[in-house]
Amino acid sequence: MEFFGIHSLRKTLAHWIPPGFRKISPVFDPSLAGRSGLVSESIHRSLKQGIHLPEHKDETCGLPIRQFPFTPLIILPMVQHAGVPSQIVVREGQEVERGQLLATAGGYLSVPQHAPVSGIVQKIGHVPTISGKMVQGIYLKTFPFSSQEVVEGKPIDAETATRAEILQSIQNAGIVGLGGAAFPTHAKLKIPAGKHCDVVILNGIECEPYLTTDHRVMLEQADDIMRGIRYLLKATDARQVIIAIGGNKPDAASHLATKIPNGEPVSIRMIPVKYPQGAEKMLVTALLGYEVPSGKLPIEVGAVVINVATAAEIGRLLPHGRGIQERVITITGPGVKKKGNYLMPIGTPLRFVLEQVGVEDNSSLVCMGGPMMGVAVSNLDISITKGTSGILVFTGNADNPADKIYPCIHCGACVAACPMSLDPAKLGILAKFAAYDDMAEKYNLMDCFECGACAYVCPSHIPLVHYFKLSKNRVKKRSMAKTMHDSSG
Amino acid sequence: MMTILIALAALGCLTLVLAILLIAANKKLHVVEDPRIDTVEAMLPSVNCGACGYPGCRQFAEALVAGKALPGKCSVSTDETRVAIARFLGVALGAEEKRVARLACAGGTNVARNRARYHGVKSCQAASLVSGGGKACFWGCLGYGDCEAVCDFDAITMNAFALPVVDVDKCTACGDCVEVCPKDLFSLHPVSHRLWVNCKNLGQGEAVLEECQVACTACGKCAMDAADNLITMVNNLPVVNYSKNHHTRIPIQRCPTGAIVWLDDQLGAIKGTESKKIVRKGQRRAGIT
Amino acid sequence: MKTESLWYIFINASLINNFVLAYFLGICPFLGVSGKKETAMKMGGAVTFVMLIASICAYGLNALLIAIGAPFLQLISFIVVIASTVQLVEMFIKKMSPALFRALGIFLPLITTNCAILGLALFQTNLGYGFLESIIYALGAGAGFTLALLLMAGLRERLDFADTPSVAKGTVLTLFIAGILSLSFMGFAGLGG
Amino acid sequence: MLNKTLNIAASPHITRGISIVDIMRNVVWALLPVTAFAVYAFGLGALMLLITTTFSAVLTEHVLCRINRKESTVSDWSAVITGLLLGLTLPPGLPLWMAFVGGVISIALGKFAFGGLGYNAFNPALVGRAVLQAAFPAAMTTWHPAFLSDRFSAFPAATFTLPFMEPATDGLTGATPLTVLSLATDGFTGATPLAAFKFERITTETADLALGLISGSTGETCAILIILGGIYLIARNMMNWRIPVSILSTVFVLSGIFYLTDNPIYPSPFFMLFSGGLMLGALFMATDTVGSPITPAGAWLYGVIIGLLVVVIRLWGGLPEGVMYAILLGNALSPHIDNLIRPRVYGTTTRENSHASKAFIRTIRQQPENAPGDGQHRVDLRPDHRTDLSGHTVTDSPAQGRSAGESDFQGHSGNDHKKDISD
Amino acid sequence: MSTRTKTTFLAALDKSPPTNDFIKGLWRENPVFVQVLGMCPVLAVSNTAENALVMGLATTFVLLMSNTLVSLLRAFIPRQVRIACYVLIIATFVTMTDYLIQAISLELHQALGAFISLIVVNCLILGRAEAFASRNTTGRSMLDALGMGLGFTFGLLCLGAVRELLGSGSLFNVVIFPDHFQEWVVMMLPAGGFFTLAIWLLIFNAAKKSKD
Repeated sequence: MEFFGIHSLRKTLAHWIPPGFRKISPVFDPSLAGRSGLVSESIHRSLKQGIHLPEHKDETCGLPIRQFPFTPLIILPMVQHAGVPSQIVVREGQEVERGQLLATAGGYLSVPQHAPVSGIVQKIGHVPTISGKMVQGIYLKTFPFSSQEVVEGKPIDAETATRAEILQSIQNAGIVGLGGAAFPTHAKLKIPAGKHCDVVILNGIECEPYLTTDHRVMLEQADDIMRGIRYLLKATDARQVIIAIGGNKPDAASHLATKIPNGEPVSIRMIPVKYPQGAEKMLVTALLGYEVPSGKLPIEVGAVVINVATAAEIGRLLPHGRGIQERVITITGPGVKKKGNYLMPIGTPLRFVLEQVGVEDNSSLVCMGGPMMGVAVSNLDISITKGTSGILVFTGNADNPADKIYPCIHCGACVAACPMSLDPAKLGILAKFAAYDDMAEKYNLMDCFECGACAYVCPSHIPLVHYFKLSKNRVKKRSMAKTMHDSSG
Repeated sequence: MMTILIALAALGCLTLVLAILLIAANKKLHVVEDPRIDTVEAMLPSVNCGACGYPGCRQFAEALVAGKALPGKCSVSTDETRVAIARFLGVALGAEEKRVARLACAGGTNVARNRARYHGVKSCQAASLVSGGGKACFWGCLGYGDCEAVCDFDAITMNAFALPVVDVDKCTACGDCVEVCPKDLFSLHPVSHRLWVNCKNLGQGEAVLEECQVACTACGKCAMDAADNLITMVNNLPVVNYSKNHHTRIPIQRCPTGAIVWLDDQLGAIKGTESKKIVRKGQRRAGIT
Repeated sequence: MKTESLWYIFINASLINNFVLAYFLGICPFLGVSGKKETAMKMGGAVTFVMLIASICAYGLNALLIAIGAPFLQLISFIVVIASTVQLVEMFIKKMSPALFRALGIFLPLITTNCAILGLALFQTNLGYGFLESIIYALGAGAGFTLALLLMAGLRERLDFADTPSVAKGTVLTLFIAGILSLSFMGFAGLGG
Repeated sequence: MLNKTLNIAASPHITRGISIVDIMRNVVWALLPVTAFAVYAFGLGALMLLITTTFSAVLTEHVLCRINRKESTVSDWSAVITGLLLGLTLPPGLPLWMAFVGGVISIALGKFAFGGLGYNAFNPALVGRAVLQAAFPAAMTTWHPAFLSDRFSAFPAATFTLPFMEPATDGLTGATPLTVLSLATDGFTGATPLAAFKFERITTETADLALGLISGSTGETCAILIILGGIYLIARNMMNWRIPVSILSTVFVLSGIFYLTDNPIYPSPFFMLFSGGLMLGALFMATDTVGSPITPAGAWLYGVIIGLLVVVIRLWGGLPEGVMYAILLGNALSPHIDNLIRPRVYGTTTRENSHASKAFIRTIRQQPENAPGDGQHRVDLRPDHRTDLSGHTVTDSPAQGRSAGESDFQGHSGNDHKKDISD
Repeated sequence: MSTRTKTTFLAALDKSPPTNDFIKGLWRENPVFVQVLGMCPVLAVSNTAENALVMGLATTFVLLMSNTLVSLLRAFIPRQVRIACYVLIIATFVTMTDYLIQAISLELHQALGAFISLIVVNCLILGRAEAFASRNTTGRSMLDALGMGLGFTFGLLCLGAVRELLGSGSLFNVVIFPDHFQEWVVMMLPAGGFFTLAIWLLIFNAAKKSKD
């Protein structure tokens, strides 16, 4: 509820504010487009809320990407992406070559999977995943002395291929968002009817502490990114590309700027460091000045946001018609001995990874992804998937890592931190009393994207994000049950 | 004398005017509602559990009066109440066989291993969102007692090994525990279903026992022993076809782990003669990850 | 009777001598319907409305009773008139807004027996207010009642989710809050005087 | 390590590392200079008073926790703050038994009855003081003078009054029954300068007020030290600066306006600012996070309301001082302020926002044709027309576009992209 | 008599309807502490024990008379206008009581102020008329009225005694505490009424809880 229409007042006032200070300012400056070497600070206000985090990136950001050893046993779950599971097309005992198709897409919102190594299908059965579910999967035994050459496929040329062909080949390559959500990229690039994509945003913010995957990719795979941009422009019919880079990575920005070919509508924007600036919606607002409507995608305001690593992968795989078999992963944290960025075959089990890099004895928590949104793993037999951007190992008192929880003192730190302008304090209290319907209807629970800023700042150590995950889960379950009930009678 | 007359007259006039006004208003503004709804609602247990398929007792009462539902649907009321409502409304009872919630897990802390130490909100729902909870068996009961908390009838209590125990007499089959369990371990069954598969582990072979000593290893002996395809193995678990004659204890006898049991009112779950007897009273050691 | 400005009458009835917090009038609805803001708002509106009607009725009746020389009928006639008026309002609400009727529940008939309404009628007669003053007095009293109810409702809504000790839950806590509110309303003493 | 049982917990796996205990402890630090000055100015009486209130608050908290079979919450320092603040708002010569009663009431009624820390809708210290004020109006408006020569060797006469007995007047205050009556329900402090102004129109020098060379409640006299404590907390980000700033500026501006009317009944804004308990109240009482609104805009409104009430009660009320009442009323209003003022949730489409996004689509399409270069074009907010690439004007109903978008993206809403954050 | 026989005796007594009608108002369904009914006079005139007693007795009288009359007339009162009729009956007796108290002591009448008149709208009286007297025989209704009335008086006295004792150091105008007793002025104020009632309710709740 607005009080006295504060927001409309702000809009009215906007006309009196000197142009340079206006919130609504231009999105893209065509007169500058196409000039390579352009790096500009974002002219829009960066995230108003949000928090500053200790970055811990220095430990790995200077280390080049290294090839990780091949594991003797690959564990490949068929659910590595958001959507329908892949359909296995190999049988137990079959020998496969690296890059060979193992499973086809299970539907539109699904991607195929390719063999990360040359080896033999040892078993098809249940494999554990990070969510705790057991899903259908493949155990692949690596040939120890194979040269691990990748199978070539049918190349796709960005200039001659049609839009549909490019989208199809992106799906065929098994590419999903490498940032974490692992949403199939072809589905993201498919512009819905009635919408138009004006700008493709390459997300190189990487605001999570510890992670330097995207940073290294931008430094080392700039050519792949530029090649990927050409495919992206073709696939979306967009007029321009903005590469958004976090303010703590000026080297990546200047390196990329030198790589922009003449005449390409690509510009680079540096955005001040703040968490969670890298979230899709926050990024769109910072670059374009507009908010993505609640429950909608950025395409609603004419933008598509793609992770830089995903773009690099497109640029690397499509010219060869290959499928994705490996990705860059940052392995770091206080408990890791050999920190670094590694190019790692997908499906490498966590236990093998940690054995290779070595961990401290007092390590207590292993987390996949960043420390703010990553998932703690209960089981070292799960494997690296396409969505894994980092592996963090934390040390600490194993018996009682949780701080004492105090009652909420209404200090408002969470309200100031929430990038979505929710009221986490109220939501937390409601969640404690299981008032899930109130949370969803009156307090916009479903807009929470679990960035963790509220729980990070809470001086009472209330597990807000955990409460919200639980509440969202309950609300979704209930609404699903309700639709089923309604449709049945 | 005069005062009394004045008082009488004044009060009389006043009363008359007001009475006329009220009568007129009563006629004009009257709202009709079937009084039987109130009566029926008063007879219902007013726990608003929703087992009848209506959001609350009031709505159920409305449906009853409107003839859209039968009193037997209310599994919470006693038999007398249901009969009384049926008699009051002059409808059939519409009785159904008593159903109860059954738990398909026997992996208490004494037999099932924890894989990781869970820290956070003490609720199964919450724990299941963090890598599925700390339990080694991905399908097993997490033991934080969401079902105990959600049960309005005190029919569920957590035992010493953090497993819920359903009190068959108190259970009204309202389905709240079915809905709340993140591992979908509860289901509603007629009390006559006594042959029961007490496990949901989809794993196979001895490896399963590493996770839980009473898990089903998918050996298939029960399916072999049962006559007439009463039990089939689906996804490494035996499935009892209750439309066939299931009043037999033969299938449980050779089960090596006691994952398929016979539910007895007095004795609880009875295991077969060949199943391992586990007498550990303490916690099973949390093993390596 | 000293003449008071209308402004003072309003401030006096709503803040300084708040009907609920200083005169203890209308405690039953104050304790009963102050759980939710929306209900409190509706109740406050209903009471203010009835107060207005009661005030007008009482003014007319009082003049009439003095004219016919039967002031001892004051109480009886007041209560009868107010009771009938409230019943009319009740019927009206039941017809027009069943949701509102359900929300106010049992308290609508209780407005009849709400001390605040009869108290208002008696006080304004005792104070010898004229017609306009009576109306302002009624509006002030209604506003004060609504304010007290709303403040209480806001606090109680927040405290619904509190670790209140079980013995202090419900009426006890409401009375404690009422006491503290009553103390804080003492700050208005002497205002406008 | 690979053979150990891992811990699992929900994200985030790192925290800021500040707990409410740290905040509370820092509030106590911030209060220490004021406390020290109070002891310096009023001597042993003030010292005993502060010790008594703090002790009784802490003791009550501990005993009530034990009775309720809960873990004692004394260690979170909040009871110490309550006791200390209560002591600082009481007159220095108050009988100790009354101070003790005040401490008990503060914690039992003001905090524990509501459910303890985090639920105390009213500032507990002020609740205690309000009850004391109403219970013992005479003792609460008997002001012991500051900087007496024997203040470190002798106690005020009233300090050691037997429990439940009337304090003896030591003749220093001249509290005649008449003034007692007129001050019977005094405000937060009724500190002498304010009372003197209210009843005798005597103003006090601002410098004296700021430096605390006056009599008044134990801890409210030295405005400078209070401000210093406040600045410390604000600098450490442990206090909502908006609340004191809005209260003080409201009082200053409002009283300034009235002062300019040149009416002798209106004191100068500086006098208003530095006299009485305003400074202590604005910085340490109104900022109690539990009883104040949670949003920045709400905090502003809350401050303005309190400032307004202070001015109204001081200038037109029957009492010389009203900070306590103003803050208590502000506390009572804060749930409503929280409900009224909620920041607009990101992406919830107010009308302007939906227009804006369409306007954006239009502008970006127009750009190749009429590139403005300097990037300052007026955004046309008309929703009904927009130009497509070929220059035709198309009319587009928002519903069509939306439904088409949804059908293509079944089962994946914007929320499914949540993990993109680590991009 | 052993405690056991005593309790069984009390239990038997409790079960017999007439005694139950009387007893329940005193304790189990006490209008002040359990039902929290008729709070306006409870809070307003309980500042001294004397006021409380008079108010309680006046209310008991009105309650008794109205209950009697209502139960006598219950067959004749039409359902639609029953509330109005009850109010009329109650108002008559209240007016009588008002004049009665005025006749006894003008001072007392002034102390109680409008609250005697406001007995009319005491939820307790109307509530008993509606909930009990309109459904039960005259005898039982009278017993009920007596029980409830005395229970109400007891509650009022509990409050009045505490407030007078602390507020002015006396009880029924008899000075209890020695000279120089510090009076708690707050007890005479409205807030004191709220607090005292809250604390009594708290004690009752705690007693009930410890009994469970």
